[in-house]
Amino acid sequence: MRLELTRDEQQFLDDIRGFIRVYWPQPAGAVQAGAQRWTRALVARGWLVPHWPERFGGTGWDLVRQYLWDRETALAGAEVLDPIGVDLAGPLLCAYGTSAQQSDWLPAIRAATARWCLALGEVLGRGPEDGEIVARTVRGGLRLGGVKRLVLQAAASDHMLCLARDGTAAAGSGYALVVVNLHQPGVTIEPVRGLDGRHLADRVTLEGVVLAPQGRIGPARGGLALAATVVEGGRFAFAGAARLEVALRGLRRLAAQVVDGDRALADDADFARKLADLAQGTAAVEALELRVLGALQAGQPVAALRAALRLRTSELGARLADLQVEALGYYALPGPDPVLAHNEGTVGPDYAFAALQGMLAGRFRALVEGSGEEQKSRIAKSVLGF
Amino acid sequence: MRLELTRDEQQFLDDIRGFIRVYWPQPAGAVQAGAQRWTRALVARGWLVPHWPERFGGTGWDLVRQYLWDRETALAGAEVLDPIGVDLAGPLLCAYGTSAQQSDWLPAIRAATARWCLALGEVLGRGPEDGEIVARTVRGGLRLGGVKRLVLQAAASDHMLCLARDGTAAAGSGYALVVVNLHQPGVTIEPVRGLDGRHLADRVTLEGVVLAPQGRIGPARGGLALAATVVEGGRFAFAGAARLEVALRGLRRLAAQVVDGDRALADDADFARKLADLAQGTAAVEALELRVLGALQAGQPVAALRAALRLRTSELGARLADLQVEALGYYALPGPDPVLAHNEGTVGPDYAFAALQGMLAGRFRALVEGSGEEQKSRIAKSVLGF
Amino acid sequence: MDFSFSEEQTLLRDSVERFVQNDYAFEARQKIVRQEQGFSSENWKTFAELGWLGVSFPESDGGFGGGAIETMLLMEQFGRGLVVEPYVPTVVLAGGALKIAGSRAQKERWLPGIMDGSVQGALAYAEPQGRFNLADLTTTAKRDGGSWVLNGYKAVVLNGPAADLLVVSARTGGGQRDTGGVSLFLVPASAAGISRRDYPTVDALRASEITFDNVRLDADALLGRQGRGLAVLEQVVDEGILAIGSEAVGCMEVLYKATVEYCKTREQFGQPIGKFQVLQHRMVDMFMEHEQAKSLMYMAAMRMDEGYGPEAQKAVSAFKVQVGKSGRFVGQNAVQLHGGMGMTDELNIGHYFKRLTTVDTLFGNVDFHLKRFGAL
Amino acid sequence: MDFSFSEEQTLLRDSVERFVQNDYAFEARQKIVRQEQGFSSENWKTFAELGWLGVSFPESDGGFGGGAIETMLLMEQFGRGLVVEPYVPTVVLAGGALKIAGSRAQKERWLPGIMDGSVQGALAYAEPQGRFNLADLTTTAKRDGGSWVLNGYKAVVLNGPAADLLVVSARTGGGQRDTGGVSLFLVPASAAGISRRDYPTVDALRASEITFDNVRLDADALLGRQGRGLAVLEQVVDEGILAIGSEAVGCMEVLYKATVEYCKTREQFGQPIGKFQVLQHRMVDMFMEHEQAKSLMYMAAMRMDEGYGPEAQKAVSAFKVQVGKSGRFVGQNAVQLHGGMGMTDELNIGHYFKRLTTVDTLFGNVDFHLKRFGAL
Repeated sequence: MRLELTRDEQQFLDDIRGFIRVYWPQPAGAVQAGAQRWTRALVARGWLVPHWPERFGGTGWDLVRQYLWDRETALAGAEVLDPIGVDLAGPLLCAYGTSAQQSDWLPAIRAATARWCLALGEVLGRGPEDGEIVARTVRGGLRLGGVKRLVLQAAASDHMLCLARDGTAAAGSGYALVVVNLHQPGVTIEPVRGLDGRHLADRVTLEGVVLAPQGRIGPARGGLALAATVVEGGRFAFAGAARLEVALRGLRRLAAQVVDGDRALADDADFARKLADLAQGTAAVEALELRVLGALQAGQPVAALRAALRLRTSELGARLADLQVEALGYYALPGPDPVLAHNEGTVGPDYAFAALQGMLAGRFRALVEGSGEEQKSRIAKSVLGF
Repeated sequence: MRLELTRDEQQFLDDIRGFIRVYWPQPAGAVQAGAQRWTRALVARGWLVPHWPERFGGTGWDLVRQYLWDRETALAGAEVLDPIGVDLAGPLLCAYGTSAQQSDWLPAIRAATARWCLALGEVLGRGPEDGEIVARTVRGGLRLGGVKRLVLQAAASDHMLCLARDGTAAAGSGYALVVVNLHQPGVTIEPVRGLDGRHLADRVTLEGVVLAPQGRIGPARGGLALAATVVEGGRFAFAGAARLEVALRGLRRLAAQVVDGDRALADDADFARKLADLAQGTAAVEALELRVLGALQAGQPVAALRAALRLRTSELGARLADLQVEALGYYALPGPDPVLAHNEGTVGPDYAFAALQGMLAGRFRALVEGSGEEQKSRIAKSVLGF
Repeated sequence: MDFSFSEEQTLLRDSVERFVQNDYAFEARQKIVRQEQGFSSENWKTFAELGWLGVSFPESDGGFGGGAIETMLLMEQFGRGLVVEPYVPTVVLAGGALKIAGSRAQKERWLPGIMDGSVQGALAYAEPQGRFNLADLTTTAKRDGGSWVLNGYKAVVLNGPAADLLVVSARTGGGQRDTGGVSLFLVPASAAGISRRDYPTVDALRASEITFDNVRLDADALLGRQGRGLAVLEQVVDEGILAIGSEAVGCMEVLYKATVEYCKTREQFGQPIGKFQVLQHRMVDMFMEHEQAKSLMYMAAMRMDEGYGPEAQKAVSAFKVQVGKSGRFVGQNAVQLHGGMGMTDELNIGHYFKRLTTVDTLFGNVDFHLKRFGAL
Repeated sequence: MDFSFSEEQTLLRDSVERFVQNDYAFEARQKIVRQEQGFSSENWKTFAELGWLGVSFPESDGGFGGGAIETMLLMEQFGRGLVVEPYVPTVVLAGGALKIAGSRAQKERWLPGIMDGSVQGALAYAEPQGRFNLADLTTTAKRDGGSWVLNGYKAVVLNGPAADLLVVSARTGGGQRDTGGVSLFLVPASAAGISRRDYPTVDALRASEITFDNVRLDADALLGRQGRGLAVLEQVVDEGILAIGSEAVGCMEVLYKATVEYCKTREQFGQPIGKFQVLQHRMVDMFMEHEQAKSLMYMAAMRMDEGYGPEAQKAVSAFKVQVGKSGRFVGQNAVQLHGGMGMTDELNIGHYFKRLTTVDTLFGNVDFHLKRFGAL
């Protein structure tokens, strides 16, 4: 048992740090612009899909290198344009797609020329407000209808991976995992505004949409299990601790800037304790991630550890975001301004409004990733044997 | 809406305070000795069972006076010898007993010449480790057999109020509420030691015990509901907030005594926050008690408020006890000494060992009073309508 | 000891409840907040006509002689409807300051307008460097002959855009955080030297950043005694806490009940999601949080009506701590149990959640009031 | 980076696990703790024979060259069995101090005895006024010609009754809480002027209050450099934390698994109590707490083996915070889910709970280590 890197691992780390420094410079501008440049650089270097099987374009890195890559890119805050395609749809197609599906879709993901979105609320314990797509056989082909009320990034995507329920099956059964081309007739995409008044996600409505012959992945009624595999058993990204560390660094900076009488908020005993508590929690997440790495190295099962990690990470993320808002005091109040026409920008220190947005975005992400209850029920079953 | 007392209420308060000062002097000695003196004084004054119907010996005090009485006696830490008889068995017999049962048992409770214990774990969501009494019809009479593993004060009691399940009924049904004379053949009472190594409760074993003809209260198979009434719907004692206040005062004293470097532990920011947090919680409990009082005055239902109160009170009590232990630091470690023959007394400051005992006793009481889960399930059903 | 409401109190509560139910549907409210002004002048007229704007002023000042309990009852109902009309800034804060410390002349000048709905008010007390400390002031007022000259900056002044009257805290002496040397001033919003930056808040109210640049005031602008303004300010703020805390209690009631309703009716895989025991218990926790906050609300209101002092302050801080904790718990769980839709602009749930978040901050958050409670 | 155990490490863990399973049933353990001595000399001999007493000492000192990972593996298994034999005081603390700071002569005098089981040790470091601050000392050692004279009082010295060798912290200079001026001494328990008050602890170990009254020591009793003892003491205590923390991780594993087993088998009103979803989720929480503590245990052990410094200290404090929190959660819930019987002396559950409670206190509780973690 040792944490030290071998000389080769250290060399690899130096290499990727150099690469990141060049293509995702620290004081990056708008994330979206940065993501484009970054994604192009990854495509050019052949590093967009390092974790895919080598025959589909993966790099063949071992687990330690994948860990280092995930962690360093997360620490830098680097984001690819299409994480769904790269991390979820791609590996799914590699594993379960037909060779026709693989050659149809994988090259475009690898080249970053097509983007994917996801609507698998059914496996995440999301409420019925999520909506449902129903499939009916019409003149020999499948027609899809229904609505998905909250799909992240749908407006920017070309394909949507979702579950379609066989209209003749009982409620809660008969799901197929399908890929819907979002550019075809019958697809309507409307923006949904979030609590901060800004674009949160999209409502995707399908009316009589034709499912392409190779549009289904896996067996006709095995969609739910397969989708669960995507969500639960997909590649593990060692990014949770790094993201928390980045957020914590931001919170520390904020608390050092906020004046509280004759000192900074960071020096208030209560606030300092909360910061230390979050830092300790983040250390636990990092330690759990290394356990996962160790288990993967040893070929041991990781489902339970992953579930624990996910729960803790989203819990801590939510608390971190809440603390950002708390730190702001009165300057958490100024909101976005779609109303007062004569105003420009937001009010208060420039870090202020971003905090509430971050808090809301964090909560939403946690909701989209599935409820803690659902995950606990799953652990109770799979790990504790209830 | 007003908190101020009327002149009459103020006069009453002065009277009972005077009475308490005389018969439960503040620097009381051993509680057991104090309880005897106190109980005798109450019998003499006619105040042992103030909340009973007047025809059975109650005082006829209105709700405000009952509130003041409960609160003041709890603040003084005054304890009667037989709280089960006075607060649970007595009111139960007044309401549901036959006149034979009433004249058999009530006078002795009122005169403090007989004592009662209770084993109604079945209605409290207690685990199966609690044991069960089963009734069988033998030669026309009922014979009781079985064990109750944890009965508080059984060894000091004359009667035990418990549920007996009809041996021919299905598991979990057919319960009768019965009174068992503990001085008859077939009753075995053995002490159970607690985690602190001291007497915690008793194991009561019944073998072929004859149930007296008037030993059953209420209908033959209605025991479970009736027992639930005793536990849930019995008289509400306005003592929770006062008890927490007393414990909090003790904790504050302790924290002021414990040295932590160049100051008292009470001045440590973390500990001060915990103290303030508990005090705030105690204020909420007091406020809830006044809501109950108000609802009773107005003849409104109080079950939900009572359940909320009970949950909060036992939660806070447990945290208070934990903090006592935490405050002690290393002096939480010295234990009771049944082993080292040459020792006398316990080690460390005299407040030390009492704290761990208090912590354990508090947790045990909370367990005996029923799990939080059970109570929440009950609120979900009765209040939220699930 | 008596915990029943008087007949007048019950009538007041019922009339506000009716208004909220009949005239303040969520859609109507959303239409109001999307207008530039951010509240409905028509509703404000209704409030005046129904006597609500005068309910907490003594009869000697032309009011109805109510107190903290009346404010509490009214605000709790306002909370259920997420009412955005600026009752707290105008009546509770600006009006409250006048009620407590105003001279006869000052009251006669301003209170009738507040009560008939023609005057809007605001309390300008917070400064960026002060966090929640009411005494931490860099705004100054200096005597210059027969008048006062005001200089400084006030942050997040609620109802700043609409206010005709600003009640402003400023230093007339002492160091930046001294308890002495604080004075209050009645400042007409139209005075020369005032500049405002207006904006909506996250919970759809309106607020302003206000700069005072050599604002010249008459001698009678001083409210209460010179240098003794902090005590008045504290009392006004405690009345404000009772008001917004009661509003939060109303919000929590709506949220926990709506969540219960939602979980009973919505199905997932063929069974109502409320069948799950963990969710039921979570809702029991929400119910209990609401009950605790409500109980401490009654306590605080009764203590405030008994007379302002340490007991009342302590009760108010205990209440504010509970509102912060319970509000966060109830709000977060309501949103969570409603799934992703709870985070959208379309559903009312998220809007209650946002209001509970800002109420936690206003006038000092949980940490601040827990410390104050512990020190009292 | 590599997270696999070596073959030797796996063998060590397996042999301790076998011992605990085969020779350390709860009843056997309870018999041991009811004896005056409070641990089994026979078991201790077994530990020596199996090499466990020497596992963490360098080969140059006659040990097996193991480190923090070996101690961790061994203690985790000891925790599963609630082993009471004084491994931590003798090997980890007294032995550890010698290993870190002992001269060749000092090591030669004491280590062989510790490793062959003939010498018992204890670390006398805590004082009543110091709470968890290792530097807060009123015990003094003064030079007197060629010897040292020790005066003072040490609280709750674990294994005090059996110890042959006491490692004692004392001031040789500086003020009561200065970081400089602390020295460590090797004190034979038989030295004149030592008086002990022995007692059992709540978790059935043995401890002593020890008074040093003009205890005269040879010059070579000084362990390490004069006035620089605090750094050694900190390191020894951090090794102690890793040891008792690992023990706690073992305790938690037993508790969460026993609770799951109990809830699966025991029925209430005809169905296993484990059917209730809230209880299942509670047990998932227990499982997660155990996993977090275990993960931080590995981190701390690896950091300690990398070399002692701020990184290791930080990892140890993060681990201790987790052990405190997780231990409390797992212990309390195990007791609660076992019903009243969890609170009796008869069932093993409550004894694990008590041990977790004392582990939280030993060497500094959650608050203490959270502050240390935040400051590092």
